[in-house]
Amino acid sequence: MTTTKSKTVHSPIFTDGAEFRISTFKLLKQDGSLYKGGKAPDLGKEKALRIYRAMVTTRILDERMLAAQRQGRLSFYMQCTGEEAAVIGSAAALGDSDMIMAQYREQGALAYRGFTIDEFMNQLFGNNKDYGKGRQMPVHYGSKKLHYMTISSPLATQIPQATGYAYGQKLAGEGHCTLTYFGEGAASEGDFHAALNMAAVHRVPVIFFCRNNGYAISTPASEQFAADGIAPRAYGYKMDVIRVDGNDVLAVYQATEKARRLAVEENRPVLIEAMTYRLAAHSSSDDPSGYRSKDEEAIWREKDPILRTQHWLKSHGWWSDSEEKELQERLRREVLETMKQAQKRPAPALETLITDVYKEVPPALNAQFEKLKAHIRRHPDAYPKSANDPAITGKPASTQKGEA
Amino acid sequence: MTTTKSKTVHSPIFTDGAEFRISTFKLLKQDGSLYKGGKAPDLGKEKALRIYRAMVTTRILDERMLAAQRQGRLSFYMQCTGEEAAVIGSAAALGDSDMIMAQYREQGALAYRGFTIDEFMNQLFGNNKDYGKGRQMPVHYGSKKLHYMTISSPLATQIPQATGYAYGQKLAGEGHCTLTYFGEGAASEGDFHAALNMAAVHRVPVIFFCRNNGYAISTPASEQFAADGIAPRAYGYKMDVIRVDGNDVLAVYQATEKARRLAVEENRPVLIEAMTYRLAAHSSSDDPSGYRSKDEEAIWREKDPILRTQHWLKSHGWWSDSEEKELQERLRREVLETMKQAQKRPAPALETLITDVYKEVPPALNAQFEKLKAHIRRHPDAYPKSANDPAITGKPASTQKGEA
Amino acid sequence: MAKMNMLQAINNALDTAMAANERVLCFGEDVGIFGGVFRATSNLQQKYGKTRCFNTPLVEQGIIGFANGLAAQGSVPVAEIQFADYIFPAFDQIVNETAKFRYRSGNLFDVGGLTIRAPYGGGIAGGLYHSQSPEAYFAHTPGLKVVVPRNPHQAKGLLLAAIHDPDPVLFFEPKRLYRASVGEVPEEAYQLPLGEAEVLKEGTDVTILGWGAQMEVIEHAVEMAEKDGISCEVIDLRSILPWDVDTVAESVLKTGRLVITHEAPLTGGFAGEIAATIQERCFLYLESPIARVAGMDTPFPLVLEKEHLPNLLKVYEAICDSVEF
Amino acid sequence: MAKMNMLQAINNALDTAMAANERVLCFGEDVGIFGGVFRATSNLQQKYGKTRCFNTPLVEQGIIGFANGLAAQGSVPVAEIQFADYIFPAFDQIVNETAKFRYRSGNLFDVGGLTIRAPYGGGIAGGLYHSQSPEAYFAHTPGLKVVVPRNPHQAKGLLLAAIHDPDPVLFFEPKRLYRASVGEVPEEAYQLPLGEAEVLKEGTDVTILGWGAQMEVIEHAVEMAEKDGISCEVIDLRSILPWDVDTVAESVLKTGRLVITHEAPLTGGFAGEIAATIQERCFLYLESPIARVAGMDTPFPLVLEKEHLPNLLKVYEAICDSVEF
Ligand SMILES: Cc1ncc(C[n+]2csc(CCOP(=O)(O)OP(=O)(O)O)c2C)c(N)n1
Ligand SMILES: Cc1ncc(C[n+]2csc(CCOP(=O)(O)OP(=O)(O)O)c2C)c(N)n1
Ligand SMILES: [Mg+2]
Ligand SMILES: [Mg+2]
Repeated sequence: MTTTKSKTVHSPIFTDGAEFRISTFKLLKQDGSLYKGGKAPDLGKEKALRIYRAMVTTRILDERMLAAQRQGRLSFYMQCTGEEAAVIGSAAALGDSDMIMAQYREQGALAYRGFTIDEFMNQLFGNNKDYGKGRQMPVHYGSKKLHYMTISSPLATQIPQATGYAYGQKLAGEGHCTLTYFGEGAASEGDFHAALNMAAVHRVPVIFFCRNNGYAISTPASEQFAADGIAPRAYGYKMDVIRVDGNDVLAVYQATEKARRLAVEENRPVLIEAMTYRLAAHSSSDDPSGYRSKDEEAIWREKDPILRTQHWLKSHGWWSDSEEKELQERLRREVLETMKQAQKRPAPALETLITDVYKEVPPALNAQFEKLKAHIRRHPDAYPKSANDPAITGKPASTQKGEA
Repeated sequence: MTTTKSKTVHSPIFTDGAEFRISTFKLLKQDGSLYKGGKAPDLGKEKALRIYRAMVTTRILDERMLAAQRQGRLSFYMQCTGEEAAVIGSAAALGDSDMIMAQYREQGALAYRGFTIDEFMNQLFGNNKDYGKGRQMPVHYGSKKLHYMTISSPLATQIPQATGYAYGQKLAGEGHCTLTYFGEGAASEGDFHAALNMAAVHRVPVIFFCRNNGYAISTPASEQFAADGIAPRAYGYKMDVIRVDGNDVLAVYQATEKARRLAVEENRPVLIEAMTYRLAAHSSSDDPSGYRSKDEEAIWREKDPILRTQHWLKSHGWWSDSEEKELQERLRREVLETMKQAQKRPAPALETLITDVYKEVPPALNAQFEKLKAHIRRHPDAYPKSANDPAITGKPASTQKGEA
Repeated sequence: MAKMNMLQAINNALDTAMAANERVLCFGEDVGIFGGVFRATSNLQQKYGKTRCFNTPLVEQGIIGFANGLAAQGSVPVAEIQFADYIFPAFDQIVNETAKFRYRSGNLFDVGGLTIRAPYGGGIAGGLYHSQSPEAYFAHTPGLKVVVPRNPHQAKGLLLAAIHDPDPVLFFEPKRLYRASVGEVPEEAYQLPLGEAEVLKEGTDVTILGWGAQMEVIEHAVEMAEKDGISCEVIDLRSILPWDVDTVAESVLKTGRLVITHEAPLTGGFAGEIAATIQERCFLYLESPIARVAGMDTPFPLVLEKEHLPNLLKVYEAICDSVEF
Repeated sequence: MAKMNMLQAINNALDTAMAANERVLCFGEDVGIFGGVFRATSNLQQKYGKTRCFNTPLVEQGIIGFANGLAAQGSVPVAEIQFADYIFPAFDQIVNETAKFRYRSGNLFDVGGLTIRAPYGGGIAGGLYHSQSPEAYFAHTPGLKVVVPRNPHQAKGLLLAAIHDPDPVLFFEPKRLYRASVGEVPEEAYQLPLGEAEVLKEGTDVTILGWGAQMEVIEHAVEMAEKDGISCEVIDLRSILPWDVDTVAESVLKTGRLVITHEAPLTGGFAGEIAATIQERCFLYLESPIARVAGMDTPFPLVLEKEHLPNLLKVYEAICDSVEF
């Protein structure tokens, strides 16, 4: 049975929705002033500075770690550069116990929640203090205590997972929601469709946050979809949607705050499309000169979200050049020093090869491990990372663990 | 880079597209008269009767074969009942060489193209004249000469395939397009999203024809999606869409004819949503009384698409009660007689177990077959279908093959 | 104890689990008010409400993605895939996500609460897409557990164990036996161990190994073989992953011969893994080559499915060949 | 002849195929103007235009669904999956559709023109999701062909054969060797046979079997073993499905010993199938258990990937153990 109560017409008229262009919500101009008619969210100085510091931390971390990658200290890196307002503005509008399920370019959200430089570094270097035990490539962070789901590389898989997670939160009834980040490229995956449709049908408190940064590696948005961005897809699911200037931290914050209310108070899932730009290369393995122009990049460099936020803070008298300088220097120092320490830490214990596949190591895997250990003992020189592992030498391990 | 040229707003307004309700295109009232302002497509008597005969053929085939299933002659059956106008009206608007990629409930399109009762029967009974060589369940028809892709059970897989097929047609430049049928349930699959998005991006001559018949087995459309049907999804891909009364053969025909022009002449993919109702059970294995009311069914039985078409034909003087009676009787007879013959035909040759897995049978599979044959020779009584197969007895096969 | 068929036993297990723990949820295509196309979830929505037992939209990748998220959140989802043949759209969510969730996060997060149920197997005139036995596709995936019950008693005990297990479990149900297999099933909760094979019958000449619906085939084949004076040891593997190497190896060390049978096509089927492992463990004790009796290396046929399937005569002949080698 | 690395050889094969037949199309994520993240499709869009070489949206199930349709229509699609780890969203389209297209239609329709290319394998610090070797997942699927080249010359000849082959072919490229493996490659078109293993080196004591990047590991391990006086026969399987049982069996009948190695996890890996088949074919000739040297039964690690991988020392030890058994 069809429930549609649609109007009847008697001539065959096709529509493609072009007339229903979705507007972009903006509050902040590049010079830090508000658009006429715009009303800034009531952030307060403390929160505004928490946001800003997270933005700068992210930028500096990214700069330094890309440099470290170029120096060969790190195998791989991905920058958030240009998208700090989208990521941090949205994370800031959540409750700190709401779940975040991110794609990979959202280290800003973690920085906002208080992931320390040390915690970042341990993951990046996959050392024995990495919560992920050195198993995933750099930038695959996760933190249980910060309610930040460990990143997984396959794109879009986290989107239906976010729907499921939020369904569980709804049943738990503690007023939490889930926000999932994804790129406009990942939104082409089948999992995206599944996630939004299921969320709408089951009225789940989830926020789908699309970072439309114009590219999926080399593929421009124009070869990713024919429509006006991702936002109009929400109509197909009868889902609330808003498009927002992703370089405008105030607009992002306010949109997300309101979305969170719809999600938590009314169990209405929401789609947010943040229009932004990936200023850096896709990753340290990528060279954008093969697929886009310097001119285009320059246009977007003019829209730097951090500068825009800074101007706004200054207009309130909440920030000064000297504070900026101090912050940047402190962060640069901290990053460098922390990096040195993290790099020195040993690799995770050999045993981490076989743990966590299952809750308990199954017998056959244990047997494989015994064989491996005997092998390494016969060829210690061939395995510099593990020849001195307690499992090989029999000497006790020096366990160093934090709360993840 | 984002290409959106969307309007700017300065307050956070969420929309869910509810205001953009998509109208339903109708031409024909149940009594066979036209709605005011509606203009019937210029079908001509011959084509109108070709359509109508296909509708009646489908209905009678369905009735008889369900009965045959109930009598235990057939393992399984699926009826098109109630959806004949949607399926046949659309097929009739295509060129006969356009490709059709159907779901499974579209035998009407095949009947329209001239698939004979004998051809239907051979598939249903999986005998040695079945083009599909007795490998698939009943109703998994296919015909190369009629440009009707063999049905495959996994839902929605044919939708991106239709996009690809149509891309090939576009390159071939012979003015053909592809039409793919699917249910509103199948439209939840990830493959649907992939197919429509790719078609819009690559400007492919494909028509996505959704039979929204209100149910996916027991699942009502209201638990399948929250939106107003499938149609609004087109906006998410910037694709032309039309919603049509699926029980109105004229509206379906005209919408599809126009869609075909958009597809073939302008390389614009189109989505058609036909609002209809599955009057029968999902399949012979299903009992709808567990999930829907007789009252609801009765409402839709009033909207019978065949009667509606018949009234229209009669209003033109193109059809009479005696012709109706004659047609029905002839078809009933033909179905019964053809069924008897088809049922008598032997199973496909034993060799069909191993052919067509690859173009040539690989050595290991051949060895498996040799082993099987020896085994059957040792136990002929246990394999009544193949004990007398030429591959077992060594006597020559009587090959009977038509052009598929 | 009550007489139940396999569907009733499964339904009873789900009911038991949902009654005991309100975090247990059952969902999938048509599992709500209708109770599933096979009726395995009958009455659960009526009993536990629409939030705990519900229809999903028709999208397997979404069902498992959703279930992964729920499990990560701490719920205990039991997701149904309508037919095992339709599990493949969810392959990425299962193989790249479910299986690797705990490992990749260093045990910060896991989806151990997840159970995926799906009817599998042939013999019901289902053709290509209602007959497949996909266990081997998953058995190559560390992080998953794969379980197949052979009768109602096993089904309830193993399903309850799967639901309680701290790792994600794929539970493949032999749909041919759904109504055909009937037996005594305790009405209270009980669990049977995962990862342990069961020796159903002791014997000395040859070991016959299988799982699920194939155990019935084995039973009849062994009856024939025993009439010929062949003493058969019969093992139900039950857990395909991780599998119980020790029990199988111990048996083969005794009998010196092994016949393995499954419905899935021979090449790449799980019998290959077992044969490879056992020939290594029992090399000096093997008196004949390890035999595999499996589906042919083709898609699943319809009309000739009898010819395709590893039926009792084929298993019987393999037993004889093994002993006479 | 020209010196090419493996990427250049693959690019050259695609160029050759596109030049010869205008129905050959190359597409996938980032394969257009950018030439693919590894640059395997460099310059093809520039040379053959956007209709024949293009970016697709980011959706693997769509890429293969689209490719299946194109192939059914008579085109010759060569679809790229950016990493083999990301082939799983397309698993249903490959296993239920590509593989069964010809069979289910009784040969009315087929997707024989289809080739799917994907870089596979570890050793590049890629962790869980840029290192997998999924060949065994597909080798359980009748209807597919699965091919893995070991060097540039093989890559070009096998890829051209795959493109021309009347059946759908999965072509897994050892990405670790993309730039590392360099060799002489004929500039003209040529094909190497699918379904045929190649004996790279004759020997009498033990047969060593592998494919793809593992052939390089074998080469070095065999060098060590030969220094110990062990005479090794080395076989590159090349086609995983259908695989060349005869060549392998013939070799093992001679040497009496077999060591198989692959990067994928041991359990359910394709070595199991080979071991199971060969122990049956060569039972009375085997002088030691067939050994498998494979990845551990875990997801692919990062920092400890060296420990995880079946490297030359592990292969070498397995050779010694086999001979000393
Ligand atoms: C399933 C899958 N396919 C392909 C990839 C390879 N890949 C990694 S990132 C990426 C582009 C993603 O673009 P987008 O979603 O727009 O995010 P952005 O990088 O722009 O932040 C691709 C193709 C992957 N990780 N997973
Ligand atoms: C991938 C997949 N999942 C599940 C099924 C089982 N199944 C067969 S038909 C059907 C319902 C389809 O409903 P809809 O698409 O609305 O088509 P209708 O039957 O109403 O014509 C389901 C769930 C299937 N065939 N394929
Ligand atoms: Mg992007
Ligand atoms: Mg329907």
